[in-house]
Amino acid sequence: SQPGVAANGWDGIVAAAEKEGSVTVWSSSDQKLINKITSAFESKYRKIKVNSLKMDSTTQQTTLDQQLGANRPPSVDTILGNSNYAWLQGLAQKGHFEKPQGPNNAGWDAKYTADGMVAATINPFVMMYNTNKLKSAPTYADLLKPEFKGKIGLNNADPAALKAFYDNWRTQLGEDYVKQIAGQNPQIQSASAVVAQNVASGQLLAGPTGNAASVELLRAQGAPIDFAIPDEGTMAYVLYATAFARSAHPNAALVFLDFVQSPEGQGILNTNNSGVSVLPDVEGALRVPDGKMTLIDWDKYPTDKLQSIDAWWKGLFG
Amino acid sequence: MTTDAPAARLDTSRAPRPLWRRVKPKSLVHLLGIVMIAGLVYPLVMLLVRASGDVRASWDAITAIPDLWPSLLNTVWLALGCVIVAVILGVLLAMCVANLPRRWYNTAQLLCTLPLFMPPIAAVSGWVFVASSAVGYGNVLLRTLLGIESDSGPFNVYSLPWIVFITALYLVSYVFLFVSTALRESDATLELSARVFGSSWFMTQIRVVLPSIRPALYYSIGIALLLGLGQFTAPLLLGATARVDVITTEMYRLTSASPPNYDAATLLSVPLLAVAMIIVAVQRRSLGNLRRYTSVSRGAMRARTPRRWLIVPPIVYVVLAIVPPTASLILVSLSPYWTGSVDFSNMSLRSYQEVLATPQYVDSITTTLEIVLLSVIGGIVLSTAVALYITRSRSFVARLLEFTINLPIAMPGIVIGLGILISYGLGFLDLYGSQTVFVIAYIYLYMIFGTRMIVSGLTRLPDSYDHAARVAGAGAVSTFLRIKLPLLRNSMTSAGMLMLVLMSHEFAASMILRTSFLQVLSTKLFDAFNYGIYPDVAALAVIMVAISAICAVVILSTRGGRNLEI
Amino acid sequence: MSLPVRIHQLEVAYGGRKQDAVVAVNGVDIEIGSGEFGVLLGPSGCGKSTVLNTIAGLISPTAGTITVGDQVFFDKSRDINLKPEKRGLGMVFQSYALWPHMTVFDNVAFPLRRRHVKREQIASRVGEMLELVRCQQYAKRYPHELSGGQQQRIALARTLVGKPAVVLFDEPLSNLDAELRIQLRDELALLHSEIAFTAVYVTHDQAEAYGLASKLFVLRDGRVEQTGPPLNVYHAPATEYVASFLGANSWAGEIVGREGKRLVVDSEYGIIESTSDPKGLGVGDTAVVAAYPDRIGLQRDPSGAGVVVSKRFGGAAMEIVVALGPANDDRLRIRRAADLVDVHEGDRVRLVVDPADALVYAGRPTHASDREHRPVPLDVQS
Amino acid sequence: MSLPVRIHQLEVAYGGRKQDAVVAVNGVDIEIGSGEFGVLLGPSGCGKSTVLNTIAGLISPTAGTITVGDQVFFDKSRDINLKPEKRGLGMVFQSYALWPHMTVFDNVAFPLRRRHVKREQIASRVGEMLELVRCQQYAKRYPHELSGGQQQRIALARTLVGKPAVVLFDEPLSNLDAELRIQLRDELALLHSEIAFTAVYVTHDQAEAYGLASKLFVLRDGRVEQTGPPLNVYHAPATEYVASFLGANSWAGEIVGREGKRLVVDSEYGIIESTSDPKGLGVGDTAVVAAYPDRIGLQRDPSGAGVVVSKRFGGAAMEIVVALGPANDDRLRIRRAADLVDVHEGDRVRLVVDPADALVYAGRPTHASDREHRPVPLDVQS
Ligand SMILES: Nc1ncnc2c1ncn2[C@@H]1O[C@H](COP(=O)(O)OP(=O)(O)OP(=O)(O)O)[C@@H](O)[C@H]1O
Ligand SMILES: Nc1ncnc2c1ncn2[C@@H]1O[C@H](COP(=O)(O)OP(=O)(O)OP(=O)(O)O)[C@@H](O)[C@H]1O
Ligand SMILES: [Mg+2]
Ligand SMILES: [Mg+2]
Repeated sequence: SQPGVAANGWDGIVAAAEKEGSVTVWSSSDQKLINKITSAFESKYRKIKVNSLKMDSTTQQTTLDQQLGANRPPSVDTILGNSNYAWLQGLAQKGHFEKPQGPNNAGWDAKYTADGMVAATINPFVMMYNTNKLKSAPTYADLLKPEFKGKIGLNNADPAALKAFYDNWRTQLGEDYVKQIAGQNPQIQSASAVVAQNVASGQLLAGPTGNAASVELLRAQGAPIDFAIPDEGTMAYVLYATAFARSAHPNAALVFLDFVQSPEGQGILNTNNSGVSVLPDVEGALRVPDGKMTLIDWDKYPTDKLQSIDAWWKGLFG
Repeated sequence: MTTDAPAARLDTSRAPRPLWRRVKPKSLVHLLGIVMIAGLVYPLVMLLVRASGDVRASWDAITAIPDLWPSLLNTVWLALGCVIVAVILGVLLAMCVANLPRRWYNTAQLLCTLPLFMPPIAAVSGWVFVASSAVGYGNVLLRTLLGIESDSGPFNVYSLPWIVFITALYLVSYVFLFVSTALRESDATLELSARVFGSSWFMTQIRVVLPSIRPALYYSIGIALLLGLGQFTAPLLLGATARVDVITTEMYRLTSASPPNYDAATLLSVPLLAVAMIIVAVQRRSLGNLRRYTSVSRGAMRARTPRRWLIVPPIVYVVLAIVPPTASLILVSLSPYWTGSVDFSNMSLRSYQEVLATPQYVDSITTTLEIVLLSVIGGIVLSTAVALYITRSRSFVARLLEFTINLPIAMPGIVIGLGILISYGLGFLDLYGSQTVFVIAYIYLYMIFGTRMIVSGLTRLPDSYDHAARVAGAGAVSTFLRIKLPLLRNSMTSAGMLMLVLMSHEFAASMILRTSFLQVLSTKLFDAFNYGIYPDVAALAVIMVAISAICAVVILSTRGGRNLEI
Repeated sequence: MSLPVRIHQLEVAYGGRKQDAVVAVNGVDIEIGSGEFGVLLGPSGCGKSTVLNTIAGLISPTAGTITVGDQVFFDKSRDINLKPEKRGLGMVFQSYALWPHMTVFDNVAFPLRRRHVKREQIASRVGEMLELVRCQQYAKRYPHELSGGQQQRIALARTLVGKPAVVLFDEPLSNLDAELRIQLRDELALLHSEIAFTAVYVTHDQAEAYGLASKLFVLRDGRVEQTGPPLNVYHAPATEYVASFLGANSWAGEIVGREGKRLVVDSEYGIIESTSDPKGLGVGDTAVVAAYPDRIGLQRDPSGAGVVVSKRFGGAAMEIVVALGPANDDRLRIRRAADLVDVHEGDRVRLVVDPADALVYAGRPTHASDREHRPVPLDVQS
Repeated sequence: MSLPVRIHQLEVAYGGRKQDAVVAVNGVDIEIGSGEFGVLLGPSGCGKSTVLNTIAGLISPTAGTITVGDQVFFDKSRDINLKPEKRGLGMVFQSYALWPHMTVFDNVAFPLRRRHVKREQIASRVGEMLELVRCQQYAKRYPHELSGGQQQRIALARTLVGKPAVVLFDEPLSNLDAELRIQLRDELALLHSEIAFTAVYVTHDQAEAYGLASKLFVLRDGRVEQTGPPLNVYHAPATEYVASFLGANSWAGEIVGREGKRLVVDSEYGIIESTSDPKGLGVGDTAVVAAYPDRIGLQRDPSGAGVVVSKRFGGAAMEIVVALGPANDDRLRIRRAADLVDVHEGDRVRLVVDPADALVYAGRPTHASDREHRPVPLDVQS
């Protein structure tokens, strides 16, 4: 029979989900985090098995585009932690996402669940630094000092969020600043986790495009690394979670999405300073002083804008 | 050879034989040969078809690449750099080994081929841990030993010289193989007579020894150039930071973009294809007069005046190629996180447990083993069939097959990956995303190595073995099963193991063919290197090295380094 | 049991297409009686192995017939071509061709197994065979653990174990060193006298041919040049080619007359009389005189045409070279017991040849140096 | 110009470490006078090439001295070891060792170029040399475009072009076929008589040694077993080893008495008298009798100890094998002209050996079969 969302309310959805028996989740989060939320979900819904796959945002996009382009149903039920707003918007417009409708949706501000794109985590770009080599977090200005030459780690500008970050840098600190940063010969990596490890090892001193979760993970191992929100303030991007409407397990997808919205789910996703939660008072979640964090306004970044940023960035760093 | 025409009766005016009797088994074999050729040519044709499809759009996409011209230039410079370094070192090594005392010869020969068993992706990641400017183990060690006060250097792995160095380091083994085989087969008295006629040792090497193995030199220069042009792993892993892009990484980027632009990628591969063809053609020409260089006797090892100290360069080479990357991978894999300092108290096997508890990693290992095993089996069967065919038949089809089966060597893995993707992957068979397409690609890429080994095994078998069996009453099939197959067993085993090693290392084509769900060890290692935790990366790489090491032991112990002669 | 072998107008061309085909055998007729020991003798490349391989069925001739006993093995005109395994022959190869992956026992048992002989019978017959070639103790060894002579014997055992009526030999002794070659040649002759089989034996070595053959076939460029018992062939070579190949010197001359039954030839080295009387030769014709090295005597004679270029000790006999002038290519090689020679280097000499030993042929001599220009095959190819 | 070669107490061990070293040469003394043609003769592996290579300087001996003319090439005790390129010798290799990447001209010019001879002079001297070996027309060819004999001649030209005082030859003819071998051997002898050089020539072929040597050195296991002109060595082999190696039959006996100058031996094949008188042998001692195949006569005698096992036609002579019993391994090989033989297969015979031809040695005979057990190298390995 044609899969679809059960019509008879939340209990019906849960029952249908249990009948579906499993849910496929793609997540760009750290593997441990994925494992943690998987086991928490599975112990709550014992009849639903989670097939989780770690996959970075770009790959999620490539893979899905291929499948949908070939008119095949998506092989994923729930995306967890994709930051590419524009792309998700496109999918939402084509009706690929179900609206969240679980009991936990009640406490959520509608702007954080618009178009079925649930803000699972808010990630500010943080300044990572090596605590053995630096007494305190460097400011953006510090990065231009000679001792930072070759010792700065940056993410490449492939993800849209980073394009926005660099663009913001340009508007906030000036074109010249970014040029000087490029002149510092930074190490370019594809993932903050990798930059973080290079900072922890001492290969790099600092990374302004850091991600709190990666830092916390290394700290737990005893690595000499910490992070700070720069005084100049920082950009933040949202990692969205969605439930697919035309996948193999649409009901289970909704149940999983609801779990993401639950205080328990939010606790896991944002634990240990790894992200900012939409819900207030989530224990362990990162808290950013007021006014120091700006969510990226995706309306300011249409495709051609992103392309021009990309060309500009590659001219400097590529 | 016998015709298998049935013994006819006296009556020649009988009705014509039924059709199935008239189709001779021979023509069936030729037909299979043609099918095989078609299968080999199909991806290349598809590349050209696709490249010539929407040339305008592709051209625009290519010219839109910001650093295209620097990338092309880089490709040329890197290739030339690799060739120069690899050929000089390879030739020097081969000459050292040739002048060793006889009882050391085999060991030294084996030693110098060991770097071939180092998985490229693991090697490059290993070198990152060795030569990262601030906390690379090698840098830290050197700074401590030399008392350098700086907190970085002297090496910086993310640089053009290091990309050349790492790539060339493993090309040396190839050059060594060709040159040292040629030296061994050349007549030692050529050198000795030059000495007697008044030429010093050094001048003799220059004037007599090297020129007399000119074909092998040309051949290895050609191969090194091709491999250098197609280099992918080091530029991909180090290039972003070193700001060094090459044509293969640009191709990869085109195919991994969203949406992937296969047309542009294929168009970009055309120059590589063309250069490969030119090199092959030039090689064929310069090898034309091979007969001049065939020596009457192979006296080789016997009479050269041995010099023991010449064992030092081979040892230095092997130690350099294997120990630093492997050791640093092991150190990192045992540490909780990567630092330049070694703290034994913190070490544990945690990363290994982690890797083995992560389904995606375990999946990639089992997927690799599955794909590689299937490919090896397919590769051996096909290699044996092709080898038998091209050694037995002098037909045009056989010679054409012999030529086509050699083509994949000339082309970069990424080009072949792309060709396979658009032919078998996205073509009428629509195999993209299946293990089968990997199996096809791996067989396509590495069957030639198996075929060569089996051919050389076959040519070592005199016809008289077969003939004796036939005359003794064994039919053609029985002769094949009881005489030929058992005698080929060793060749087939080592062919299989060699293919196993090469396939399990395959990276470039796999990068093109992989999907999120179907990853092999090398591509998973690449992802881990880019997105993952270094100790886990290191543990995964160590596992990969260990698998290769096991294969190396099997190959090298079955029949010594001769198994590697290609 | 043994069977006669008859080959009629055999032709073999290598290389399928007509233009570049190498005609290796060109109309060969061979008849070897049941139990006879036929030897094909000829220089390298004359087609000996090719003939042998067609008998075995390993090569398909382009024309002719091959019959063994009553069975037609090959007949082009009737489209008959028996597969090798159906011919029931034995064959011994130059390289022995012992299968390296089988023990001596298994090697020898192979032909029996292929004929589905019973287990116990195989054991006993292989045992007997190994005893015959005095190699019982090596049954469990592998070929590479044996000396060349032993390998050769095993190859023989493997061939004879199936009691073939016809056994083919392709230069089976040429890989052995001189001493062993002679020893095994004798053993082979002995075996042939003990076990009945028809032998077709290929060699380029005269001594081997003489020692084994009951019927000799001298081959030249894919044809049979002369047939007969070795003694006859040696003493009456049919052509100058055969005489030269068997080691005779030959030099040019012109027939100047007849004395009774003797032909008188005015040769480069002086007047020679000969009892041989080749057809179609008359006074005034150019001719070749040939004589074996041990059949030429020398007499000092200041007016003699020859000069002793060198006289060297050669073991059992002296080796003397006589030429028309010191630097001339046209040389005679003479080999005589030391006590029969009283000439010295530089002496002018006259040849003394018994008319019965002087062979005369039509035409001009072929010199060794004419034959030398074929390039030597290289053993290494890359 | 030619110079004498003196080798004193030469010792060579292969393989540096003492335990597993192969002592290939073990105290060899060789003296070859200026302009002499010295030949080292011995079976494979006896160390011939090793000696030659030490003279050339390609191998370093472990002890001894090598002197050429007044110049000490090697002296272990004085730590002198001239490099090969400083010795100014010529050398011809078995494999010819022509450099495949150079034309014939360049090959021959190489030694001159290394000695910085002037351009014009090189051209003329190479031309002369090529003329001498009759290969002028091949100057521009590459070695692979020449036949084996031509290659050999070029190798000779290359060696002689530098006018070396001493020329070393390492089995230079063994790769050629029989006919060519004899021809080139003669040419070499001629060249040596025309150009003055001292030759040190290595071979395992007796005929070659006899034909070339003015002084023969028979080697055995790294030692010189006998030295002398070929004739002397042949007629008076110093030991049974030398006699056997030169082709003599040998069989066991016991000394039973003396008759005047003759020794009487009661041998396996009957009573033999001999004029040879080896030292230290007295009545009652076991001894070996040896005689060359052509020096043994046969007389039918029903009470004779020998049986004619086979009698076969062998070209110039009959080949007769005599044994103690039909199946016995202990065989004598006799080679006599057909007219001197009137025995038949199966006859009991008595040996007739001229006392001057009967050689007697202490000890027991070594049989060919004892020597056979060395494994031969296989060309195929699996
Ligand atoms: N497979 C082949 N293809 C083409 N020509 C061949 C082939 N085999 C042999 N020949 C040629 O046929 C001729 C006869 O060859 P064959 O092997 O019968 O000579 P042979 O008398 O046995 O010589 P040898 O004494 O060297 O073994 C030679 O000229 C040879 O070059
Ligand atoms: N490089 C080497 N290492 C070890 N042993 C060697 C070496 N070269 C020769 N020998 C051994 O030394 C001995 C003498 O060898 P050599 O080559 O001098 O013999 P030869 O008389 O020239 O034999 P042939 O007639 O086969 O050329 C042999 O036993 C040989 O095996
Ligand atoms: Mg042959
Ligand atoms: Mg030698």
